[in-house]
Amino acid sequence: MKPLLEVENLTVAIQRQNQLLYPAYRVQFEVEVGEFVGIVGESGSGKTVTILSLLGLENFYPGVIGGQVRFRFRDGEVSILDRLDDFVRFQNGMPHKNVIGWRRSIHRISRNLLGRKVAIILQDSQKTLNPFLKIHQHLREMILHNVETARQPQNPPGRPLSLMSFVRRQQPAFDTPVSPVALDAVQEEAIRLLRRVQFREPMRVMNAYPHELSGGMCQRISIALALATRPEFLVLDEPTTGLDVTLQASLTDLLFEIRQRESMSGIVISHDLPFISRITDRVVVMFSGEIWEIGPVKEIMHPEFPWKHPYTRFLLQSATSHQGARNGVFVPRLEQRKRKGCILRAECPLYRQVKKAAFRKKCDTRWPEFFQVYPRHHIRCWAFENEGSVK
Amino acid sequence: MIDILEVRDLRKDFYLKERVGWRKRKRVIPALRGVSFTVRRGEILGIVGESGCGKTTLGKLLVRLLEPSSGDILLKGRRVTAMPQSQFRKYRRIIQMVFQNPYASLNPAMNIQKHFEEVIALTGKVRPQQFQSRIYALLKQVHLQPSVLTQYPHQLSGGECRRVGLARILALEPEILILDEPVASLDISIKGSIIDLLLELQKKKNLTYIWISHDIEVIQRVSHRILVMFAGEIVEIFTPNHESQEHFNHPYTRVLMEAAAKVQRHLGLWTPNPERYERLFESQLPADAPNQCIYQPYCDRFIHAGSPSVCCSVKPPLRHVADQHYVACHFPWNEKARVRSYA
Amino acid sequence: MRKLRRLKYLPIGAFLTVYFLLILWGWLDIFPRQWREVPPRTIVSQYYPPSVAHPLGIFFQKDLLISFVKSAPSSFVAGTITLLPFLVFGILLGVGSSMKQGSLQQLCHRLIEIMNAFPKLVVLLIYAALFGVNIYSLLILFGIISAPKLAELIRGKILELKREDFIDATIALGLPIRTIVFKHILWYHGRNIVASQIFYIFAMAVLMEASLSYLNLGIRYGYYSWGLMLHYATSVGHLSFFRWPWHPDFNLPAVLPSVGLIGLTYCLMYISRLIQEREMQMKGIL
Amino acid sequence: MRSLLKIAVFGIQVMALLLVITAIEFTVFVSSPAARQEMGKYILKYYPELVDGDVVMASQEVDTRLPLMAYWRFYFLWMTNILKDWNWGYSQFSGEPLSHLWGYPLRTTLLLAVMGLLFSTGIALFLVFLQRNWGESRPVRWFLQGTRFVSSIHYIILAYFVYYGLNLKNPPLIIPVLIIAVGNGVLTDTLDLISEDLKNIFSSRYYQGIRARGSNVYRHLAKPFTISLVRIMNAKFPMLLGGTFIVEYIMNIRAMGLETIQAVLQDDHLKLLVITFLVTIFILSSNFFNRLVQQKLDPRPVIEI
Repeated sequence: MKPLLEVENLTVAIQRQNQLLYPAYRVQFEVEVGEFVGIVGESGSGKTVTILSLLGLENFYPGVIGGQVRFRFRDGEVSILDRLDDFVRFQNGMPHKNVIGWRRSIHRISRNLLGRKVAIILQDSQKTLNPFLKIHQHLREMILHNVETARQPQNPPGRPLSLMSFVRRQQPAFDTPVSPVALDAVQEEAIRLLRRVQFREPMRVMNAYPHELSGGMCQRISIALALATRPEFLVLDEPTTGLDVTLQASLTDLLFEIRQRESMSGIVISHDLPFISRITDRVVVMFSGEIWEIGPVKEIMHPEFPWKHPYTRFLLQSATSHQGARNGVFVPRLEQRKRKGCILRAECPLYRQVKKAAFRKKCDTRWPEFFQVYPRHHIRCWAFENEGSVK
Repeated sequence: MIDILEVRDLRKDFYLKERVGWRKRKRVIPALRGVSFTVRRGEILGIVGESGCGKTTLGKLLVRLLEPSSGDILLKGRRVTAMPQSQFRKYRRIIQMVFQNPYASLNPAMNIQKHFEEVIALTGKVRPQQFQSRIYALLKQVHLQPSVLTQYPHQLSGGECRRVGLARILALEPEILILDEPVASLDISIKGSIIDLLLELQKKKNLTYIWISHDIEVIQRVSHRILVMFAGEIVEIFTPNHESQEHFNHPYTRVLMEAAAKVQRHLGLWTPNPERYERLFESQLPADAPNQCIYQPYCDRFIHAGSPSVCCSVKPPLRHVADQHYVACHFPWNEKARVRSYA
Repeated sequence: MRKLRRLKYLPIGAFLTVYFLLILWGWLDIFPRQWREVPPRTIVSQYYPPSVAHPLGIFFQKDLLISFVKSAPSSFVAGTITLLPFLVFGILLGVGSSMKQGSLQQLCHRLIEIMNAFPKLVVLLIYAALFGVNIYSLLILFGIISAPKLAELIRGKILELKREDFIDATIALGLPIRTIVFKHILWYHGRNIVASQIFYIFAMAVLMEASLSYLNLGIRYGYYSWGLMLHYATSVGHLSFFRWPWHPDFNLPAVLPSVGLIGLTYCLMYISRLIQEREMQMKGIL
Repeated sequence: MRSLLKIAVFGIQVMALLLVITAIEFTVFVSSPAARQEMGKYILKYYPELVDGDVVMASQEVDTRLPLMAYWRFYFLWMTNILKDWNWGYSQFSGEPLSHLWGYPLRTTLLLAVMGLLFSTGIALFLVFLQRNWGESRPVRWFLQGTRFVSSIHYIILAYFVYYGLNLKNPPLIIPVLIIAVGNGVLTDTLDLISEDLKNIFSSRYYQGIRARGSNVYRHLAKPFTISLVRIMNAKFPMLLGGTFIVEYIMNIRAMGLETIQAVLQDDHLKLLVITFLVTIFILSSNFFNRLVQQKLDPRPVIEI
């Protein structure tokens, strides 16, 4: 069976004072059907940028400058970045992007996906709900989205640009007159959704503005909004960051339960390793915009598992015992990709231990490749070149 | 040990301006509802609680960034709440605050050198010729290279910014430091070293720390006494004991510690218990509850003890149950403590 | 490419240089005698096209070039007079209205609101009607009543920075309030705002002086102003802009001051916007 | 019944506010010696019963410096006359009744100012739309630069060029409206303010949330955008009102502007007073409208420390 999401060579750049920095560089991974993939990394490692920019939600220049992203849903395939080459051209190694055209193009594609087939739960939900609308207005809109997507045929995503496109791309407003029966159905559905995320008194919540609710309640409401359209793909962007411990516990419970009951695939972005280890099947480890290790969660998160990238080892140590600092510090940074060799070698404990000249030379001169150390477990490090035979 | 800081019945209210139709309404939001405690010289007092329980407000009140609605703060036995700001500036040397975001606590348009010069000139003890040597001495204390001096805050990493902020405060030679989530916004890789540095400084200079955090694991490891807050009130003060888990008695402290252990300890293990925490988030807090236990609407123990009417009619005082152990509950979990509280 | 980028600012620089040369010329008051000598017995409102003796012609018994050159310093003086009350009142009101809750803060805030609400020209007209016409006092009043714009910007900046931790940190360190406000906030974060507002108000003052002169409210004997020139140019019917410049009926008396006013104000506004954009860029980086 | 009572209370409040403001304005007027003299003449001419008998009639000339009480009595009489039979007094210069200011002049000025406001907002919205959707193409950029240049021209010059250049005898009202909407940097200012507000909205977290949920952006941003639009329009209104005065004078439109400047030149202080009142009323009502919109649309509370 083919994977549901395929990301190939996704490169995201940001321009700062005439130099290019790469929050994500040639990121490549895939998500199988029914699988949750966790992306771990410290802040500044490019995990959020990767996901948001492939759905057209980033707001910096130049943003995505290369790559391929393909979703395979039940009723068809959607390629997101296939028209990217029309908008990006390279001149003396610097990309020039027609941002306005690109924005228009990707919005047209992502509008049919976001909130319908792909649901995103952003961090700090209290601020991502519209402060001018009540909760029931939010819910109603998402529920009617569901009805629309069921009724209407999809726009073909790669439609050519036209001057009048802004007239045609108007969606029917979500408060187009609905018959009283249907309205009742909407309300019932809203109540069902709120009960689904364990609200005891849904009616009280429905008539509140977001600022009248606490952070935990808003987080659960945004989960309800995400579930309203029955998405096939769920993105969780740091769902537990900045919440209290009791809230984290309850939220982990909820997500765990949803994960078990609904048939969804998804991505979970977090720097909270215990949380990731509970909710995902596979883990991607990112550092300074690069993927260093991909593997099943049981292998990566197991402290005794022998094949482990040095950075992953460091991350695990510092997450569980605060001892990581003494073994050498990996400082998160944005890279320009101009140096030769592995960018981690200055901090890498393996590099420092091994004095063999051949091994060091490879690290100094050549960019490390992925090596398979176990079935479906890849590590980007020269130290695992020979362990690759284990299969 | 001597009490260096004493807080007596401190209260702080915020006001929320709302509009209902045509009328404007002012709603009182109590952030602190009468808090009293003492801090001894040279100890680390940890303050834990959830967001919105008034930890940060308490910290800001102690350095008088906010003015209390009522109550007193006694710094070295002297009342500082009544005096005007201009007079209090002398006392600011003694009590200093470290803010949560390391970047936001430095002026982004000033380089590090200027930050230091300004503070050293403020002390008035150092002649301008000796500024540079003083700055180098300060940087050495926090293990930083002098090369940071020419840089701007946005060019530094989070850990470096935090160290610069600490060195800047140390120039004033304070006696009490209020640490408002000092490691919460740092990456996990730097956290450990900053905690080490803070502990090292505390030992070397015999500083007093008031360590505000929601990271219970760190607080338990670091502090001598822990003060648990809920909705602007102190519910328990206890000494952490690493051998046994049964040294805290308030039902809320139990919930907090359990959740912390559950969330943070193990990788991979999880037993869902969705009904457990629901009560905490559904109910609305009463705006002012003078004759009621503030935790009663959420309390397990209340149901467990057969819904006694005392909880709804009498506010539990902060009782001394053991050495350095105070609980504000009518029915604490530990039977022995309960017997003592009634004796 | 870099050369081209530099050339972008060339017209602005050139115009400002010409303007300052004109000011110098006007102040030194060096004109050939034949320019000053207007033939007697001319009809007052008659426009005489350029001739050898008078390079731009005669209008209202004055050499057009002389009145054009002498108007430059008066516009400069108008800008300078407005600047001082504007800065003083703007900064005081801005700092006062962003202080802690209190009667002074309330007073400053109300004052800003009230001053913002009234049309500036109407206030100036009424002042002129009540207390007599004097262009200097009118311009000083103009500086005062346009101060709320600066005050609001400063207020916004202070309120925005007040929420930042570094201001709290400086207060907690024990720095005096005046150092925090004037050094940390106004000097390090507000200087671009003040600079751009200085250029803006300069342009506005030049325009206001021209408008008042145009409405016949700045007029005194021997006073030169581009607005006044424009006012006189209205009185001649047969002149028109829509002729070739060498035609005797070309309306040079109206075109000259217009070019001066448009060019000067556009240059000043452009510089003001440039500073604002730099501020935005700085914000993006920091 | 209760709502009626509320409306009545509100009406009384507005009247009281107006009375206070007009009293302050009257005091300002009376504080000027020239105005006192002129107004004294007026009072002696039209309301001789207000002045006590002991006013000295020195020679043929009337001593017009009346005691302050007489002015205050005049003020209250004048106010009651307005409320009773809509008598706003008479022009000191020509003796015509001032209530005619409420007719054509006021209508024209208001029309000019409000239409100018709407036009400038409309054009600015169109330009923002252009900038956001086709801002990369060169002709659009040039067009925007050109608009900026035209907009930086002051009212006097723009109106002068249009009026005398096109040689219009009776210009249709659309031309002054356009001049008011564009000139003196009004258009550029509105454009900048709108695009700044839009930038704030687009960089906010809730906009990101709306996009992430794939919602209808137009629907969601209607409220915040209306709020900022009304705020901008309210802030620009005084400037436009001042602009109409100049444009009317230049284009010779018989409205408030021309009346005002004539009154200034003719020392017609009562007329000036009436005009000041009218301007005050409009600005108050525009502010009131602004506040109403803010109250109705913005549910967010304000925290006060």
